Amino acid sequence: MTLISDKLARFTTMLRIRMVEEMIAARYDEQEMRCPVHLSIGQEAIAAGVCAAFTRSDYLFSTHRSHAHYLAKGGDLPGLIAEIYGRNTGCVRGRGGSMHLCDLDVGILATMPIVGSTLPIATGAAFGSKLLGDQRVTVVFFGDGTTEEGVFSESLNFAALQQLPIVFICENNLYSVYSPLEVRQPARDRVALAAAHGITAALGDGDDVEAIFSLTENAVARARNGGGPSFLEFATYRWREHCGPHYDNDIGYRSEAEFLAWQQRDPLARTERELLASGELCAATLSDIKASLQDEIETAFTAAREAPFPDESTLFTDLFVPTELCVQAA
Amino acid sequence: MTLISDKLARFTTMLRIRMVEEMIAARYDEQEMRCPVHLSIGQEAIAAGVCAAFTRSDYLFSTHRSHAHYLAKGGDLPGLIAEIYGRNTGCVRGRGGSMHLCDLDVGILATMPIVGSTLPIATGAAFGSKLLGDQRVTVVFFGDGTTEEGVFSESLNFAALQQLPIVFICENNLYSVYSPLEVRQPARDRVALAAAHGITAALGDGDDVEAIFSLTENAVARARNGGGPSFLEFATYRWREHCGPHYDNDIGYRSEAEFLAWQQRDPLARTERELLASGELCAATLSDIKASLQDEIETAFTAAREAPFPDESTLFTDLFVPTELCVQAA
Amino acid sequence: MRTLLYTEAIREALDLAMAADQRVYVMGLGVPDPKAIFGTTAGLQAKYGPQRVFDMPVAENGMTGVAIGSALAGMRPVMVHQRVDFALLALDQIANSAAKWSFLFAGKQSVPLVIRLLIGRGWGQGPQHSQSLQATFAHFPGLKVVMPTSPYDAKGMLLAAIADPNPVVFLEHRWLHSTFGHVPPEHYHAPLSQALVSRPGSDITLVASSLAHIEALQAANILAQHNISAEVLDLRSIQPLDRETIHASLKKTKRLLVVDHGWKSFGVAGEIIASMSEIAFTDLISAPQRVTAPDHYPATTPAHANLYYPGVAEIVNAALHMFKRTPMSESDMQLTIPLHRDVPDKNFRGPF
Amino acid sequence: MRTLLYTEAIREALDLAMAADQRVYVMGLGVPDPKAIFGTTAGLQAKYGPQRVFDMPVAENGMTGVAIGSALAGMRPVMVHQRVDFALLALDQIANSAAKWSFLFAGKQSVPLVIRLLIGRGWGQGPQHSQSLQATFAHFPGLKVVMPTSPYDAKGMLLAAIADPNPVVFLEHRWLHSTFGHVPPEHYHAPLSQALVSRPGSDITLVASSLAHIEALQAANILAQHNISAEVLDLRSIQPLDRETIHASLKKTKRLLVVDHGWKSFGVAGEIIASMSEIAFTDLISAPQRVTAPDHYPATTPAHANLYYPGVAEIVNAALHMFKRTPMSESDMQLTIPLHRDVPDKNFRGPF
Ligand SMILES: Cc1ncc(C[n+]2csc(CCOP(=O)(O)OP(=O)(O)O)c2C)c(N)n1
Ligand SMILES: Cc1ncc(C[n+]2csc(CCOP(=O)(O)OP(=O)(O)O)c2C)c(N)n1
Ligand SMILES: [Mg+2]
Ligand SMILES: [Mg+2]
Repeated sequence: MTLISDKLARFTTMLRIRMVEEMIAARYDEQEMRCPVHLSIGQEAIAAGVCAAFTRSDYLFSTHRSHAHYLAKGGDLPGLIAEIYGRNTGCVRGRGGSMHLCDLDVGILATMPIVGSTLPIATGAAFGSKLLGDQRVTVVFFGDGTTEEGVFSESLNFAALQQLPIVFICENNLYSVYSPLEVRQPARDRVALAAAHGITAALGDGDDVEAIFSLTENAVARARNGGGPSFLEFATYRWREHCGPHYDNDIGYRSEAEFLAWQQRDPLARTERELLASGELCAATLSDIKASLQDEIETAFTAAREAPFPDESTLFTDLFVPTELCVQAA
Repeated sequence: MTLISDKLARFTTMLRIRMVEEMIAARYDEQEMRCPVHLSIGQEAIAAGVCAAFTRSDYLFSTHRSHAHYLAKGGDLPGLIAEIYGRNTGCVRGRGGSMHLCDLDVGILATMPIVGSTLPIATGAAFGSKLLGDQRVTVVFFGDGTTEEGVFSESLNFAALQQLPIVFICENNLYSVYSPLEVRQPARDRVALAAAHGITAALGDGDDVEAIFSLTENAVARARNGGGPSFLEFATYRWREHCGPHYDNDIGYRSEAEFLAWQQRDPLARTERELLASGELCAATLSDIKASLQDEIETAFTAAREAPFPDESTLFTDLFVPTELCVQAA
Repeated sequence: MRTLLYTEAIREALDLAMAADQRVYVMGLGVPDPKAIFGTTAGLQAKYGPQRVFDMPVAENGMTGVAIGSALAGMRPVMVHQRVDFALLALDQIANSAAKWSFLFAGKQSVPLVIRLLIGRGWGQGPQHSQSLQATFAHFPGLKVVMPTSPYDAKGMLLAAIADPNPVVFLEHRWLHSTFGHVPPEHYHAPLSQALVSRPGSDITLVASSLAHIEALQAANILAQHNISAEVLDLRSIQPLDRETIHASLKKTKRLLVVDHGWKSFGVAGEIIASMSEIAFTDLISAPQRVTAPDHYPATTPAHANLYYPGVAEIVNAALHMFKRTPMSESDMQLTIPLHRDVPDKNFRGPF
Repeated sequence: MRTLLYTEAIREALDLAMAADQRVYVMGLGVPDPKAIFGTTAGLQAKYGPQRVFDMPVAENGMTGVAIGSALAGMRPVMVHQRVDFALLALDQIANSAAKWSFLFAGKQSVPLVIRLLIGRGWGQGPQHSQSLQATFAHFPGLKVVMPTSPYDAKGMLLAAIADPNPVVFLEHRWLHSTFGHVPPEHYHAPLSQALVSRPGSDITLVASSLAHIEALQAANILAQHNISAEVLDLRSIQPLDRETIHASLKKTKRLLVVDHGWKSFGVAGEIIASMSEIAFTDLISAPQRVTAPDHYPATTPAHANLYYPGVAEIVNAALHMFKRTPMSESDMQLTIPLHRDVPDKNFRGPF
């Protein structure tokens, strides 16, 4: 019973991410979301499967491509959409746009677009948790390209040295922008690389939300019990262009055939099929779910578009936190 | 016959390094060598064994601890000593002191004290050789601590990706300054780490100059034939303090017992014993060799001490190379 | 007169440099991809092959070291980062290695390396994708730092930078990419060390570079309507700083206003004011002033762009203030000054 | 009056901060080793345990990220690098992450992080171990950058920095480590934003910080013998820059001479001169001047130290020049000014 509803919950998370990002894509050309957006359409299973294994108070960090992680961890939807619209009601009041999200209520500390930068920061948050004994586990999402940055190794080394409660999630979508893996890395195995750092590491199917969840659940349990860090890599594929709302298989860096083969494996459709086949979900419920999500999403977009821009007077604040005040998560 | 004389040559290289560095140690407290010195006493077999596998035109890079590498590769002795004395006759005219050596005649491009900084530069020199097809192989020496820097991974990744003609030599002397390995790295295996980057990797005994030589010879042959990079780690021990001429087992970061156990394994004494036992060397020849080295070394020190300091007018030059002129190795 | 886009000028420089010198190669994230660094590397891989025009791992510090090492071995690398912000990851290799190499090795070796760095702005680039870090690089002795404004200089200075035996940081503002101007087809060098008097004048000297220089020229037009004759200097090179040309102008105009898009404090504008206050104090008849970005970051929201970035109006008003004139009225401004928003004006095909 | 060495003052601040606040920890290469960062961390690991006082891997950028992350999670990290030069490896995390965090996240989070950076000099430190990079850090909005001169301020400012919710770059000159002065035993804060008038005077204002401030005080003594009354300001904080205190002094003295050991161009001295030229132009009666390191690197040879580093003589002569007096003769200098060499004078037990 719990299992069934958990699986349905994960499906709904994926569906919600897909629908939110499709709405962003649909409206992006209106030029009212005036910031770069990096969509995770096609990659939703990883966000949904991974985040289901964490609790609300656990910490999450991510990159430029983070809407899915933010939503899966429970981040506030209106706050996300308003942020992309640059409004005062955005989760960071229009400061950061799509690439700098946070929602402290659910442990989302930061997403940042400098490739690799959140890896050591996430490691440090896990280190803080260890020092404080607060029982939190940290998750950090990043792409295949990110494993080329020196801080990737530096972070793994320290996480292993200190046996930190952290789970590194690598979403290998085969590309860094338009550059395929083979012009950036030798035919090496990133799982072996993480393992060589002394970290428990595994490779998973990025289209199978249940497998992702159970691999992550193990990693989280180990971390929570002092068993140290894990590294999980999931094979996946980004359907849309690197940055922006469109498809771009025509521009020449990847083939339509490659795209179509991956689209066949659509993690969302796959789970939907499974749920319908097993009877855990019926067509009517599905359309109810979709309708209510559609409602929620439209409300968020409407609210964002109606929300005020930040007032002039607030835009030059917060460079420093007042000395008396220090907002820390703990 | 060639084998015998090669082995003797490698012994002589070790002996020469030992005697030069002991002279530096003996005279350092006179306060005329006014720059930090990092001695390789105890680690000579690695420099001697490795460099014997390279030719004069191959490139060498090293770190703050590089006298041994400089000498083993054929670097000019008077130029080294004068450089440490800050004289105009130094190999870089007093600009760099002990930590910034070069001798372009024998392929020693640079030694640098920023930990890790020469790793990617050496990788780049090997890349240049590949692009130019100049048949050179590059060797880069570094310590165990250096493998913690992000550029270590970045360099290995690119070297493996491009199958570059480079040999990475890690001298694991168990410490970075006074910090033991176990406070800096998990109980990981750096050889596995390099292998996980797709690099041929092996661990060797840093006290056995012949084993070091043959491991390196294989690596150099592979690199020269387009077989790509290698990583070799050698277990070794620094006898003196991290920086400076003295012993420091009393200050508390390592035990006298540990030091004595390693000193027992003295690579120089070991080779001397072997050579004497096999008859490749007799006591008389040995003392001749020592005497002539002593002579050479004293001459270099005397010359350095008598050499002029750089003239005022030359010290503010060379910030830029004149636009018409560009000195490149090729 | 042949005109090219700024991006085409850059591309032509790379093409000519690679054709002329086998040692030149171009590397950077996205260099051979379909977008070709906003077109500046388009077609080069097809022409010169993947050995000389190639992508790289996402590893800025390491790959800068690789570029340096290959330069020592005889190559002439041109490295490019899509944003200057990413170069902070490589500052160790840029400032500790490349900048110091020639001095440290007594001129026996040098590092002929060009690093193209693109400055972003607007459309939600935010604090990590829109920094103007010219002062950061210029402070380190041993680096040449240039910021060409015109397509002519972009081509000529890039060719000069590639021919130069020293490390050159070459800063391109993204908003200049879509400007166009006269660019002769042949191989030529523009100097890496000289400011240009881009508009002669007699009452005040405006010193600026890159996008700010275009705004300074627009400001000069408006000042002319107020009967103020502004001499405009296109700095072109930040390091070395052409103090002579600035001083010569001040002898005539006696007033100095510097425009720079970097942060105010410890920036390029400050250095120019400081140098002139030292050496031209008696020439000046009023306090030198600067118009810069504030000591703050721009939010991604478009609501911030107009407030954060200084523009033509701020330059005009700063100048008027130096003549004790009243600032332009809001309505005057609306009429004469294109409102700069978070993207360059669609009609803006520059350079003027 | 209780006197302590500068290093002891630092150590006492760390000790008091750790005793007062469980969240404070100290990390850096060598922190718990026998040399204990020149004594500044001596005994702390024994007292507070290896969880709060510890060594780290040689990985400056990553470990700065770790410090930032732990700060977000509730800790108060104090990080230390034995040379400021190594921090260039970490500039991405310092400038792109820590400096921008509070603004980016709308003040909902901040990064209470102190980074102690030691400035080296002499005994063959060479170009990669002796940089004075205060301007590099100060240019990035969002960082506080301080350079205490006296042991009193070293302790009080370090305690204030640790209590501050923002990232603070704390620069210690190695040559100050062996100076001593009055340091009260209790827990106190010295401000992170205010310059100090360390010697009142009426004819010229000397502004300096850290080791340069001590030289400025010595220069003031000598200037007094020439009947020039110099007011000396100990800057203490570079960012924020206390322009008010400097301006107030200039209103009285009307002459400005800035001393800084960083490179001349795009440096701290330039910013001070620029700010004052902008806001105090009419107060000044002669061209403001600066005495700085040249735009060059020091060789390791001791033959370079006397030539490279500016010192008391250069300050005195620059001031005399501003009064159109003849410079001191070589022999006068020999008599009055301790020759600074490549190590601090053995008898120099400071602070004066
Ligand atoms: C330090 C740095 N270098 C380069 C970039 C430009 N950039 C933005 S996203 C990206 C791709 C990273 O690829 P990957 O980690 O695989 O993530 P993906 O976009 O595929 O999800 C790059 C290179 C950057 N933001 N930061
Ligand atoms: C980037 C950087 N960080 C720190 C230092 C200080 N440092 C100088 S030598 C050294 C030890 C490096 O250890 P290892 O690589 O094992 O070499 P070893 O001294 O043992 O030969 C350190 C940390 C430095 N020079 N550069
Ligand atoms: Mg990817
Ligand atoms: Mg070591």
